[in-house]
Amino acid sequence: MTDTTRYTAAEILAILSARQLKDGQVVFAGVGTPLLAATLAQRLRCPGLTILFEGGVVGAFVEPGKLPPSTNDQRCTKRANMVLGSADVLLLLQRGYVDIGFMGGAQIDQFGNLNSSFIGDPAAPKTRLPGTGGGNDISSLTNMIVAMKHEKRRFVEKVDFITSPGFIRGGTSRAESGLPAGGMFRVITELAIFGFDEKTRRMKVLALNPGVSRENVQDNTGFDLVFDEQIAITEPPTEHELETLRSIDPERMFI
Amino acid sequence: MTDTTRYTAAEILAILSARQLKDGQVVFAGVGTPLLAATLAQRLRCPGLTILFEGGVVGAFVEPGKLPPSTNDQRCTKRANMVLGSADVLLLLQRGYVDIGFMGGAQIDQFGNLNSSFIGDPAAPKTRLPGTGGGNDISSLTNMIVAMKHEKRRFVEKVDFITSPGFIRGGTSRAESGLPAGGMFRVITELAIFGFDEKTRRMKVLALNPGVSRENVQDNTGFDLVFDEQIAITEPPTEHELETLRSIDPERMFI
Amino acid sequence: MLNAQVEPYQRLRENLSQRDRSLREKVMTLEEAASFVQDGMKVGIGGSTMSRTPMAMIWELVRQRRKNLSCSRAITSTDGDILFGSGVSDHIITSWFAQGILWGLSKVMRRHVEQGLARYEEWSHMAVGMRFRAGGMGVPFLPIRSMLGSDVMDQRPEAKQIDCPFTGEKLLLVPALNPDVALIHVQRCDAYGNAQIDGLQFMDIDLALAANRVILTTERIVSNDQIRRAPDQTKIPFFCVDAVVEVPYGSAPHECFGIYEPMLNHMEAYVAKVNSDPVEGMREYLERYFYEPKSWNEYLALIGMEEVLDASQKGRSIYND
Amino acid sequence: MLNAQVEPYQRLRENLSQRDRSLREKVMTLEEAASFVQDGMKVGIGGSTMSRTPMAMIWELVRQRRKNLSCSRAITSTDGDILFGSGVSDHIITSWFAQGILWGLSKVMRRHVEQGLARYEEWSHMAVGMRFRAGGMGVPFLPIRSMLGSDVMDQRPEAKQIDCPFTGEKLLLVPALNPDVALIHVQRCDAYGNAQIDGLQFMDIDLALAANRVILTTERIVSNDQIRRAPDQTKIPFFCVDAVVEVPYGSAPHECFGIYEPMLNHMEAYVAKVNSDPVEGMREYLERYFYEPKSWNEYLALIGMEEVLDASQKGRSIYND
Repeated sequence: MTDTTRYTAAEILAILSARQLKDGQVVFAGVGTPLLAATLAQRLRCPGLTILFEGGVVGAFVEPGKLPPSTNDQRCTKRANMVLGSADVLLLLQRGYVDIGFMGGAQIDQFGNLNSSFIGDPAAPKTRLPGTGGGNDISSLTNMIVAMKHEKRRFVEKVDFITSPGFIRGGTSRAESGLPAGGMFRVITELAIFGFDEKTRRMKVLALNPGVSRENVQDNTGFDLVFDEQIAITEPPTEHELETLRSIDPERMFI
Repeated sequence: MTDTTRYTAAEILAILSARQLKDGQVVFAGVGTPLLAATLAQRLRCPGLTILFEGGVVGAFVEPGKLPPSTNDQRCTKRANMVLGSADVLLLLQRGYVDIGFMGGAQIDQFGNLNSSFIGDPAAPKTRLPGTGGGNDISSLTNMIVAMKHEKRRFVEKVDFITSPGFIRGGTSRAESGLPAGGMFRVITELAIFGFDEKTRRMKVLALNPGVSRENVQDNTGFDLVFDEQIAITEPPTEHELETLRSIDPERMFI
Repeated sequence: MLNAQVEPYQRLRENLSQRDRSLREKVMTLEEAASFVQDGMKVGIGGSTMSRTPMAMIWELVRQRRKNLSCSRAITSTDGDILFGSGVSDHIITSWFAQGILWGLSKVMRRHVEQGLARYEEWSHMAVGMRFRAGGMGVPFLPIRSMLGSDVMDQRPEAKQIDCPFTGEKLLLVPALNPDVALIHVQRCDAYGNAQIDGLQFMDIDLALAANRVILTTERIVSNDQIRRAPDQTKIPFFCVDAVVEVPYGSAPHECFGIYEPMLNHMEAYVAKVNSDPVEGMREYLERYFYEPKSWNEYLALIGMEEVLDASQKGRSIYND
Repeated sequence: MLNAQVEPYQRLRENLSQRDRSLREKVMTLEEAASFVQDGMKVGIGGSTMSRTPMAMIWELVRQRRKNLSCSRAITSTDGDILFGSGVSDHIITSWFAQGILWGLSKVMRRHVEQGLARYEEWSHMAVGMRFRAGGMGVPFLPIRSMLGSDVMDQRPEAKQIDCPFTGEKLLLVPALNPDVALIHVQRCDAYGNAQIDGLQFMDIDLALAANRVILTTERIVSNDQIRRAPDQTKIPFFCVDAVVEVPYGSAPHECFGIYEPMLNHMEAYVAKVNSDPVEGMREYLERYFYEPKSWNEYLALIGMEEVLDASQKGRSIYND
């Protein structure tokens, strides 16, 4: 058994997400865990990682201890290569300059569709959520990594509302909807790492986090999971990863 | 008789054109006589005249003796209020921020259509002219003043090619073509000042230049002219106008 | 089926031709500038989230008790709460609406939308931008490749999905948005309204071009000579602008790039207050910070010297390198 | 009827995904950078008329005897003469084509077009801009309200007139233009290609985003630290750029804003030579100024120290206020 008391759920989420990024990539990151994970990756292994924020920032190096409270704050521009209009940075996604979109999620379904707009009927919602922001644009136009908490009510068979499209109804339905590029690539939770089947586009477990069983994951998921033929066990966060992460967010804004 | 030896054709053209502008107007000017005339108006009567150039300039004060050789040279930006992209300054016309477009012309017809593209058949032209530049955009999107030399071969019944639309085939044909805004307002030559009939949209003489007869104008025009009921006689250029004009273009680049 | 929301070109041109676009001074007070905003108008709001929000102008509109404004903004933060909570607006067009990602859901927004008191009309962030851009370009729509296949699109019959006449691909045409008035806060401009914006510009340039009137609030008014010395730094040309109001800290408690960061203690106290009771909390907040102060400076004094100075120190630090 | 000229979105994305967009140094020589331009390619040319023309890169392509390039530019000056006269290009998409308004018609352009040796494809100035902009936005077209009713439109079946689905108005949809390579000259950039442009920017930002490769020539290469100190001054981001070449006076004899004005004595001598005999005059000009010099600096020496210094003095004077 791994000692999972060394880190919090938010910490392993950030660290495993950071591991998904590669040096030299152009990554469009949301605030919170994505920003934190992208910054962590930049400090640890990927000095040439280019981070874009939807406020209008290309190639930022956010300062440890000075994390921005949103992607539209001046802190996002620290040592950036370029600052431009917010519609213009989103158009870079549409043109195809971005390798990875990296977001958090409130509710996700088996095809990787995300809901951040409505719980219940949109016409008379039980809860009106904040909405898409750039989420719809990012997930429509590039390959996605989503980092989110693993709860049964968040992992549902069908989201109440598709705010940010994954593979829509699976199969080729995404391309047929007018979205030929991009799609859901990875979902990272504190329990496991998920990919999507090439054909059916259903979510499948690629790797279990240290100390987590298949049953743990299935019990916390609102639909039947597919498990990859060879399930990997993820390496636990190293001391170096944890220390670096905590130095980036010493006030524990997001961890 | 007025002593017309005091000034050249180019000089009276610039001076009469300048008189058409009003203080506070936003004027999109081409290089050559229009730039010269707009600058002259600014110095004489219209300190609040805002001159736009298609290179991407808003509100320039071109320096006397430093006239730009094109609307895309840095001299156009002298003491400007704003420098922006060249497509963006043209979009200001489309949005409607511009009062007057002010251009030169190579060939014009009775409906104020301008040709600067082809002499002869476009498929096998006798002469390939330089083309529209922003001329088509300006004349499509705002009210036009055109300053040009008065020659029979330049004032034709029907231009070989409509580069910059005036009233197309007259009547309501301009609006029906998809151009509901703007249209030809004045044509200034060294012989006369022309407007356009409200209904037929045919060119008509509003005023004769000093020392010029109706016959002079008709003889130099390739179609039957309409004369306004009350033809005015234009005041000759004053010494002050001539001196100021010559001080703006001391090297006689355009006069 | 034609769409009544998009201004026909002739009306757009007619409205613009009636504006005085001449080079003239237009410095005035918040009170005077507010006269450009009438009940029921479409109002575009500059900045995004907690950045360069035209808060002083919103503050003035609340004090003057405007009603039924239809507001639009890239991303909406506590400014949206205030607009709904004060009754100034009952319709907000935006892409994201909460107080800030640090604080979860806005109880004020939830109450108004879930109880049907007001509408939150959701578009993707890029779609909002392209709607302003179309408006600023003088065209009725722009094509985009997002929103397709999502329920966000299904909720927006105002947009039209087409098959591209060039490639046969599916595209979404988003309609131009031309607000009656835009409220924009900038770091500096001259008395004519030539504005410079430092750092993040968001959608403010498109918004300024799209709107039929623009009220600029500015941290300071500089000379026209200073503007003319670096004309490639002008982001909004004077002829788009109808009012210039000098209001130092005009975005407080939000941020203004390079001058102050958000005043987070005030924000946190605000959020705690209104989210614990979106009716009474909001009433008390508006009373204390919006209706009671005699002036904007008195409002700043209520936020507090220490917080304003701390935010300023952090704001300037972006240039400390 | 679909239009083969517009890149299908999947091909556009596929081409872009194959480019190395990572943060890496890409400084090279003119000779090396020229390898990105292959015979028959679509080449976008930055600047406009006599301003910020990427002349050094054109000079190199002439020396390497490229063929059948399809070139596009906002407004075309003597660069167009050279491209036609050298045989490098047989097709130019632009809005205006002569040597300059001071000199009347270009005999070189006339000879090539009137004798059917090359094509001059005419669009309105704004249309050229919107074609690059559509390309840079990743959409197949943009709508405009000019060209309608004119013979310029009639000559361009590549564009499509439609009735607006929102307003019923007539509009022209101009197709996206995505050059294979763009040649752009700037005042300064870093080794990664983050570029700053002073003064007139023309259509260079849209062009850089639209093209599938960008070759930047620059008056000087500055540090990435300097770029990062004022990121809102970056006009072209590094990941659009594939080659960075430092070439002082890289637009000569044309102008580079704030650094040098056009070298008008050289221009006038050029115009007199080629317009008196567009075949033999052009042959002699190319031989002397393009083929014979061993380097770009030797070409500048032929233009002459006095003229280069005079142009520099005038160029800098824009900042003398």
